[in-house]
Amino acid sequence: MELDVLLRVIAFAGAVVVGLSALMSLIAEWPKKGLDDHVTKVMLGLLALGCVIVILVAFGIFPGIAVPTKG
Amino acid sequence: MATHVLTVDDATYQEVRDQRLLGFLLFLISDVIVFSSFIYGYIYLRSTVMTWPPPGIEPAALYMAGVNSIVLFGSGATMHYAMEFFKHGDKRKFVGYMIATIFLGLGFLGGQAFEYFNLLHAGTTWPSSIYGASFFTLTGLHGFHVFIGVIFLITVLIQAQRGTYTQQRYFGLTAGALYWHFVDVIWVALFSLLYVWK
Amino acid sequence: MQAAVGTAQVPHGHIHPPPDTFIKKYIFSQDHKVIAVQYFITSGLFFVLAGLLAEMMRAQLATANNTLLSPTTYNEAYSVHGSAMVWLVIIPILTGAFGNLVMPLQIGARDVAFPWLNMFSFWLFPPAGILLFGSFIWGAPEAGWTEYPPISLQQSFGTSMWCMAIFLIGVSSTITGLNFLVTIIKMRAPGMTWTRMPLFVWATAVTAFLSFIATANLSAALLGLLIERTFGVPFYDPSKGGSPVLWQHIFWFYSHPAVYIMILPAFGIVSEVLPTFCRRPIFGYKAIAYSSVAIGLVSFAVWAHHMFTSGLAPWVQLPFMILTMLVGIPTGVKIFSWVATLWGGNIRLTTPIYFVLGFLSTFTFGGITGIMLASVPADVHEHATYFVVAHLHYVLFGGSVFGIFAGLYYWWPKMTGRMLDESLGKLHFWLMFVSFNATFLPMHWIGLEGMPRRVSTYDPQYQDTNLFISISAFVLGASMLVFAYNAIKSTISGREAGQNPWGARTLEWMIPSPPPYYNFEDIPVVLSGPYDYGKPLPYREIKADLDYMPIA
Amino acid sequence: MNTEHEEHKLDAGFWRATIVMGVISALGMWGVVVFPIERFVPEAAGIAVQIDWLFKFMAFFSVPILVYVNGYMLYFTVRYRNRTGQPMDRPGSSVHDHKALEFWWTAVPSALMLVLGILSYVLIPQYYTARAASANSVTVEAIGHQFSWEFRYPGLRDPVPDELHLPINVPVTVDVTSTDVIHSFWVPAFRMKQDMIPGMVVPMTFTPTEVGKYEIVCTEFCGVGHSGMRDRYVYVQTQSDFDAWYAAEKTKQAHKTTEVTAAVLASGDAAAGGQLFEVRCTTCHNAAPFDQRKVGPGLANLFHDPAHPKLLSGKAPTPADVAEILEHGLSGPMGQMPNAQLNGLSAKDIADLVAYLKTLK
Repeated sequence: MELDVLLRVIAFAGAVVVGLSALMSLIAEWPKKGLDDHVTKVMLGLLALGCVIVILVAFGIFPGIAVPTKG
Repeated sequence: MATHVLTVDDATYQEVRDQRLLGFLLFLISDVIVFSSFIYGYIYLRSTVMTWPPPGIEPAALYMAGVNSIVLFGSGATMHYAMEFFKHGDKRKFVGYMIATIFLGLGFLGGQAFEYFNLLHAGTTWPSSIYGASFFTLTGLHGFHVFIGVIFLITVLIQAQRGTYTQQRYFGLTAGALYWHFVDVIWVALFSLLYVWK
Repeated sequence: MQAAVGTAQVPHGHIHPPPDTFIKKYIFSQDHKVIAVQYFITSGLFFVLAGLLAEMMRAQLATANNTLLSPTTYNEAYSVHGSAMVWLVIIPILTGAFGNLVMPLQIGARDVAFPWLNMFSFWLFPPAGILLFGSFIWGAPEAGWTEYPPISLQQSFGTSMWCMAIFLIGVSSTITGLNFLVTIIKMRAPGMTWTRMPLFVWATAVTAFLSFIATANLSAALLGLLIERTFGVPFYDPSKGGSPVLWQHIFWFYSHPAVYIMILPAFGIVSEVLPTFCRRPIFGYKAIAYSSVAIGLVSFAVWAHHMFTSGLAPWVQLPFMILTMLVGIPTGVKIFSWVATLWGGNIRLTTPIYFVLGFLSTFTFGGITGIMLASVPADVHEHATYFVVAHLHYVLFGGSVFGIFAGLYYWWPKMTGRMLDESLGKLHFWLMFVSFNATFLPMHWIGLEGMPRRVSTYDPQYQDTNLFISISAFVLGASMLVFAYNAIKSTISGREAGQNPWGARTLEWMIPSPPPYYNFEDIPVVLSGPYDYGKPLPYREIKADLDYMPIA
Repeated sequence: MNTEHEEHKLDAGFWRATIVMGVISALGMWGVVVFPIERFVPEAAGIAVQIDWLFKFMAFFSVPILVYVNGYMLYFTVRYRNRTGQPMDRPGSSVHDHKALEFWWTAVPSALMLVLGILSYVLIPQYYTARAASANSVTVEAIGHQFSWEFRYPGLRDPVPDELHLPINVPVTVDVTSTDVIHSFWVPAFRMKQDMIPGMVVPMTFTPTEVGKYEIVCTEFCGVGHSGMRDRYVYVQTQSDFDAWYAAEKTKQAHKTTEVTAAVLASGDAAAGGQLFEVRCTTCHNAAPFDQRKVGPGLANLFHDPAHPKLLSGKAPTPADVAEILEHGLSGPMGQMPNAQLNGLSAKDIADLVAYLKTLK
């Protein structure tokens, strides 16, 4: 169980870092006009969303199919 | 005159690059379709039973996967930075972030291998049940894409070191980046559907 | 202007000089025209094989309790016949062959966007055929071209080969679709706006979209079936908790759009042939173009009308029924517009237009029986009977194959530089048209009377009708020999076609036949739509810029 | 190049052709109305009449479409063909649009489709969702096998192979399912068809209206014997004939004696049953909810689970029902349950097992 607590902390910390950097890159990317830039924006947005989901999981707001981690 | 030729060539390059970019995006879309039909299958099968996972089936560990997801998402971020640094001509940082991306990708694969090991150890195999079927098929398909992506990035990195790409002409790099982002984003969906959805 | 126009159209793919070696030129060619011919030849071969299978089936069905073929052989015959006709004949000919031959010429491009991919996707196609027909060695699939589990899980290794074969085809047509889409979006000649495109290009564009979206999905379904057959992973097997209906959903989500992949290019061909031989603008250009798009979009939301007896809840059946009927409307609009195009024309009764008229007549009938099948309660009676067999042959043979022949007689001179024999062509048409209807019209009735499909023996009360059908089917098969003879005759001693034998106005007729390697010496500028007969040609020639620099 | 257009009007010839086609389609439509389908395929159920009516409705409106499309096609082709001696490249009419015309030939078919859609939809629930509810109504389970049918009647312990007996003018619900692959249960005379999908039970409701013998046909490919799955019949009988047949079946099956009497059953020991279950039953059954099948269904909560399909009687299973199945075996939609000899179960064992099953929640 302690292992799971540790994992949740790591997940949360990582998610904050990655999520913020994704958001900042998104803001930096915003004015660009190329087709690939537009796609990149979408991708970064979804990346940030992914991080939000992980944070919610780490806080147990999304309980998920939580089974104790082995190994 | 020379300048004229040059502009024509840049236009030529632009023309071809646009075609390839569009082609590549269409390819990604068709890949999304492949994933979505497997996801549809997963949701369909899941809707036919009352309890998920079926009793006696050991599901994958959530928090482990959460950490692993962050590893992959992180690689997405580093990939983006690598791109940015390349565009601004900072070769050294570019290489650094590329390598970081590649290792994070490998890390994710390692995490998945560990997870598979645990599951198989617990008796949750591919043919064991509809849970095993959907879980291993979807994550396996994605893992395969990550693996391809890693190879893709390594190739692109070598190419870059060989100086194939100039600051104006780096379609291979763009493709690599887009593919990697695509792999990330697919995982957002898979993580939510396979682990978080209760 | 110069630079802008000159660089707007890059001869990408023909940047390299014409191939020198025989291999490069005729085997692993990247030239869309050569690839088209390769498709014609390969699919033609498979057409003959699949046709022979059909004749075998009709021989077996000539009498009620015939023992000519064992039930197993018969089941293998119709399964491979169906799969081959759909995936190895109609789809490759209409997209791979006609698409490659005509579309780049009609948009004034020097080749498709990705010539190498084009070659690659062709070379996925012969192995697929070999796998499919080779499966007879291990026992071919027996459960029809739909291969519903669980029965398809019980069958021998041949079914796995079927999966691989169709998977290859799937990849191939996904690539082709992607390639064509990029070509049409990015490589149209300057001035060729969307509403100035020939209608065949419109049809090809929609088809390409369908094939690269839907086919990816088919690949997934097949992968699932293959995995389940090989590793026993439960997706479709109810005894392991899987769901057979899941396969039906995923399969038909591809296979219904596939039906339009098989008919839209034929629509395109009809829309090209009619104005040429009526010497007048096609009636309702926009209606025809946009109805193709409408059909393409709706086709993704109608798949479950193949599953009205699979136990779907009525509230699920309703939308699928309504949308299916909706497809009839854009299709009807097309048919009416084509008939209206005949009005007030100066109609030259050549072979291509014979086949187009045949197409209109038979396809209208097939469309109407289609609506009858769309109505759920009626379908509950008609589903999986000979009524369905009749309907699908009216749209796929009476529609697609008649369209294919119209296109062949129309573009043969462009492809080979020689004319086909007109009187032989008309003989071919009459033989084919009469025997076609004699073969498939009676099937509607025996279906309604109670004869199920996919049976090798049947109730003796249908004996006489079936004998009549079989005889007509043999005549139908024989009618193809006329075309074969005509084709050979033309290649040996056909009259020189010249640049524009029909006096058509689309771009492919503005260049020599067969077209030179670079297609267009100069990339033309398009000033208006292609069908305004009686007005001067809407093209202005300008020099293209061939400068090139290697691309990262 | 010759450029002067030849413009055309809708002249007398056109209208003459139109009227001729009108007459032809009127004849055709009349033919559709009077065509006696039932003379070729009997209409032996209420729903059949309605479905035939719907079919005729569609055929009725198809006739004019076919006649006018083909008719105009031929008329225009002959009328405007390039006659010998006329210049080949003389352009025809330059008309390329006609908004009103296009509107109408889009609107009218759409309206037709809408009507057809509604007419079709109102029919579906009558045969599909509605179960036969009236007092004397009959419920039958139709089970497909490679390559035979099997019909289970309430109160009959053993299935009736390849013969479906139905009383006339009584609403019938047939629950179709399969034990191996997909079959399709089709009675052309009833215009009723339903795929038999393993692991799925789908109801089909209709009312036979004509005494007679009607063929049952399998219309979904089910293997090498598929073509042979015909020549099996539905027998629609008068109520008295049906009752007679039913009674005869019951006596035919009655020779089986029941050892598990109520007394024995009452003496069951749940603990002993639990051990026995582990040994004898768990190869095929989970002690889990119904849908958690191994070979047979999960057996937890057997007596209270609404999701559990009703057994022989169409009523919730009683301990006696279950004991009977354990003793004499069962072949039902879920597969074959061996009888007591094959399982080597004594009457006591059965009583214990039932007692144990009762404890499962």
